[in-house]
Amino acid sequence: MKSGKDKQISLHDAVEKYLPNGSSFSFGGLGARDPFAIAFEMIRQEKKDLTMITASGMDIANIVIGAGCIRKVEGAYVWIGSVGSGLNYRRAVEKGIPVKVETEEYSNYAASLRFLAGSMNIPFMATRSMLGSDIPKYNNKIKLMDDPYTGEPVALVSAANPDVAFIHVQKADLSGNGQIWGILMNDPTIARAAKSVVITCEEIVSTQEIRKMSNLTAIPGYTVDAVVQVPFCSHPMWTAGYYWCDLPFRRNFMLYNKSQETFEQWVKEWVLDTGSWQGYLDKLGQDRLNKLMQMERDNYQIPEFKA
Amino acid sequence: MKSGKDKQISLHDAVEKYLPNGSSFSFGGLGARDPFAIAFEMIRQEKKDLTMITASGMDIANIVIGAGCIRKVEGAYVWIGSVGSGLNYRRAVEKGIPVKVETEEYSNYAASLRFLAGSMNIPFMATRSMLGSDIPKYNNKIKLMDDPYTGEPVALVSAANPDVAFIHVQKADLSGNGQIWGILMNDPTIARAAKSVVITCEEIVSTQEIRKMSNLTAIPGYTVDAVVQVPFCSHPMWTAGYYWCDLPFRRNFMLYNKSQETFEQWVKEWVLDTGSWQGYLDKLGQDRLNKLMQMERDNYQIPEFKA
Amino acid sequence: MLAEKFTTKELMAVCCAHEIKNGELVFVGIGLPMMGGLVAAKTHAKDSIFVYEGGGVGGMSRRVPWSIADNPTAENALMIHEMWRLFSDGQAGYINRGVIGGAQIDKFGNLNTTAIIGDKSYASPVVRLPGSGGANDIASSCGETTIVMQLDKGFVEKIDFITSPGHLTGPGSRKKAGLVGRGPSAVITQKCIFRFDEQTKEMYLDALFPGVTIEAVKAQVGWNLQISPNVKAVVTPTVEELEIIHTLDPKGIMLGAKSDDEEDFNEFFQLMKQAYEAVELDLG
Amino acid sequence: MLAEKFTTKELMAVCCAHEIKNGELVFVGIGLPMMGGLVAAKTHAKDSIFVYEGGGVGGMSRRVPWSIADNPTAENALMIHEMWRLFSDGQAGYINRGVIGGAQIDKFGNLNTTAIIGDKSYASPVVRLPGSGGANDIASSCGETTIVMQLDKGFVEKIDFITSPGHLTGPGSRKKAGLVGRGPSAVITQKCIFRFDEQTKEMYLDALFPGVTIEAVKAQVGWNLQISPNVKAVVTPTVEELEIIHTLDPKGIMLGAKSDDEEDFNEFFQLMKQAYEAVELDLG
Repeated sequence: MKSGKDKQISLHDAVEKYLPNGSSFSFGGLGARDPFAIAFEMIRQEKKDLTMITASGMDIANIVIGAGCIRKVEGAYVWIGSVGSGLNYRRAVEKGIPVKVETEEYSNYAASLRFLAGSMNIPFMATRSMLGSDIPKYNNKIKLMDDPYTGEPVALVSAANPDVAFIHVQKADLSGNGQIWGILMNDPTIARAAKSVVITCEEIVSTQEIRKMSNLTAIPGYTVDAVVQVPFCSHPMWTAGYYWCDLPFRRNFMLYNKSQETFEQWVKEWVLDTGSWQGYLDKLGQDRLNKLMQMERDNYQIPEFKA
Repeated sequence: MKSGKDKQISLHDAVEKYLPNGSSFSFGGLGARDPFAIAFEMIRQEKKDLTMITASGMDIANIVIGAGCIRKVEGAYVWIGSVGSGLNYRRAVEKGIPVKVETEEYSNYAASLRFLAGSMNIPFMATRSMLGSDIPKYNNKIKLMDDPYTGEPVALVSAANPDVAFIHVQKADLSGNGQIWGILMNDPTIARAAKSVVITCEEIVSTQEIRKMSNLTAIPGYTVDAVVQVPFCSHPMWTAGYYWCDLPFRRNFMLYNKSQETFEQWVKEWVLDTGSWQGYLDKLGQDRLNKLMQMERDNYQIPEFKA
Repeated sequence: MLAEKFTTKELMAVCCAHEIKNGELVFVGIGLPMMGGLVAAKTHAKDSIFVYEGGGVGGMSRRVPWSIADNPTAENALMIHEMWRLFSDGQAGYINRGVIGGAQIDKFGNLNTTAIIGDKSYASPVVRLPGSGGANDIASSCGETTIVMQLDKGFVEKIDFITSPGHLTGPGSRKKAGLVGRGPSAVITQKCIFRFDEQTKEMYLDALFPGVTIEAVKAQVGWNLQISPNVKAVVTPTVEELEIIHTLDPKGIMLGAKSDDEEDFNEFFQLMKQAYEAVELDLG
Repeated sequence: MLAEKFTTKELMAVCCAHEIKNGELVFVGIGLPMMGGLVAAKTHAKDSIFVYEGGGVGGMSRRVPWSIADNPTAENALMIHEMWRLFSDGQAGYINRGVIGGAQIDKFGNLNTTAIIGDKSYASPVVRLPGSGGANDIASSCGETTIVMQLDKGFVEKIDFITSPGHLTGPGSRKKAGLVGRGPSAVITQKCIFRFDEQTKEMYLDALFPGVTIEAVKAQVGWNLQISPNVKAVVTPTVEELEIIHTLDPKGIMLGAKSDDEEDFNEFFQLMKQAYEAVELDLG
């Protein structure tokens, strides 16, 4: 296991140490718990030639693609959901702006199964998805075979073991035991599949607090290399029990990502000139952050236990 | 999905309807949450020619084997743990007393993966367990193959889809959404793999109660056919938050299962003459049940949430 | 009682609602399909449960999700799964229906959401689209699929990339390919509803929206479209259905109202707060 | 300070404890191995975490488990997994050590817990044993395994059934078979400790319990046993280690004390209650 009573490091060091240029990585979350603070740090450190392994990616994926960090996407979807189009991804794939991006195409389930196989240390996983479609035609890592038991056709996908996974959780202890409320995506599985794991969290809690609700620990500390406490780490997205999605911020981003030039203005303003995640939060302002928190907690609060 | 707002039926009907002679079944739990009330009902209804699909089975497995219900075990282990030997299983396999039992041999992990494959509706799952051992030599349903990606050897096990699974949980709503505290075994997976699912529970709760802690629902109601409320369903084993293991009862059973004759005396006294699960609990006495509950709750109580 | 006035989007949402049967477990996308689900859940499909790709099952919220894994998708949920587990449940046959869309469709209901390749290549296409997301999985394994998409130049003889399987090349081809689900049963557009012939598995025009002609539909379809011998008029929204829509989405955001101006955060805060404070949840 | 008096079981438990290194994730069985784990956790291996096959990881209880999935195995746990997930974590290399036993063993540390076949058949053996349980998986994939078993007629040239792989047929054979873990490193018996030669992968006598001779050990082993050129005396328990054992298990139940009489429930209740009320937990 990855042993250690205190695995805290800084946001800067987490990205510098675990994400060398040319490596592969995964983000936890999707729409909720996306680790934006990590993505911004990647941009500040001018990371490049990275492979992003994912099921679906939204705003955060487009931003690191637009910033030129990514060479390859192994995944199923890059867009901005119902908020808008994935213009950074489009420019990168269609025209190589700012960097040509190659896609290794899967479905969400197939991409998830690659993490599951990776987490189990088995070389492949079978599925009945993608049969009959053109996805295997354009991705020769998907192998079609006849099941040796029944003779039925199945598709095989290979294990994914990203070099590092960055996973944001609500609460973690110093060893990296992480507890998640709300959507999980594939995060418990990705934590096991990745060679290194960096946990960001809204709050550091005692190990005793973790033990109170053993059935809720989603990320085992024994898979975790580093822990970074980063409040509001997922802004402008959601984190259940902590803050609501900042939809105006996302929609305004859509105005800027219409061209590479205006996108880069946005990056300068929000990522580079702010200097740090704290600088970014300061620019947003405490009143805005408080309101996002209020909007969330008016609707959902992490249950507290009676003593 | 298996739809229905109220899936309650009686213990008698659950066993009669979902477990015809000759069918295959799985028990949830192991040591904790074993559905003894179901096992006793199987014996009262003189079920036979059943196939038990399991990872490991302890007291409950020995009892249904000793009662002659079982023809075949597909699994990894039948014994009584550290409390004693699996004498019923030994007699059945070695000498066909009372009925010859065949074993389809796996490891715990391989048996678990069969449920996982079954739950996913894929025909097989790969593992690196059992390689080099004699288990595949005596079980031709385990197929050895070279991984098409790396050429490394792996073992394949086929999906398990028992005709019915009986799973005991602490709390369930009337649709069968079940929440579990403490050990899970493979129960969330078995519920999906089984063709029919009967949930027994200590308490029926409202659906609103289930929604309070969505991340804790282990058994999806959409996999469940029937719900039976059976307090103390796992006696003499444990149920977290409800009762301690009745070790003297288990040890005394060990004195009786030394021969088929004394085992049958035990069955007559505790299963047949008591007439029903309530009759069995009455024979144990409320004071004993209260003490088992106290011993558990002095140590562990299911966390209650603040309003 | 049928309503007299409604928008095309509202009609589409209600058509989508009418596809959903009571007691179904339904994979529902964001926007119009979700509104269809919400209408169904409050009218004829009270025992149906709605699931999102992010893993939330049966969530109930005073808030509207903007993506398939937003907090509201998991709020007050019956359960929350990892994504692989939810799709596994789909592959195992537990999910009765999925609602998906596409940029291109052919007469067998095969969908393209990967790339408009045109005269270029898959690696550098004319238009890169999002990719499958979960659509391929839903189209492969759910009991049946309802397709919601614009009737426009995307209705073509041959799509550039089969992202999500419809009836592939016709009768028997899904089974031969090894697919679990029965495939698409309806295509809801802004002009009409198409269904699939039981024998040929080919799409045919089944029902027209008010004021739309058969010829207007044929003009948009890139193959020789089959027409039902009894083309119906679609069932239009009831007053009750419209009321549900207007209560849940007073500003029409779910059905696609967008702004191109810089938005003010404090206005957003007030708007959202008023909206969720006006909703009362019945958690059953 | 070394203790002057101890039982053989206590010595075995302490030998088991000494195998466990600090910072390991350890699969621990019930009884003697668990006592070894508890001693290690309170002395030199404070950062080690103990897991049970039932899925409990790092449980802390005032109570003693009697099987691998009892309530105490999950109480105050760091996390609780499904069984398939826990063994997957083992297969992925996260679990550093497993402690297992066997009815038969050969010189390469291969173990039989399936059946003593003798002159009969696998289907109707002389003695049916429990089967693998999780032992095969632990022996296959954990970083290394510690074997705890009685030195008796089970030490044979050829075992009847390889349930759990040791070093199979010698050097390189585990890798060739495709196994992940490094295999057994020690066999702790009631008379001595065996280890495995790095080159030949064959078991050799490494250390003797007090009062046991090399000849006494050889007499029990069914093959030509290799002997270390420097056979050591085992490190015996310290006073501190014995105190830990006596505090946790005042009645010796964990180390195997059994009763053949009908047991009284109320006595059991009083005994257990006194035992758990005497323990104070430090949940860190």
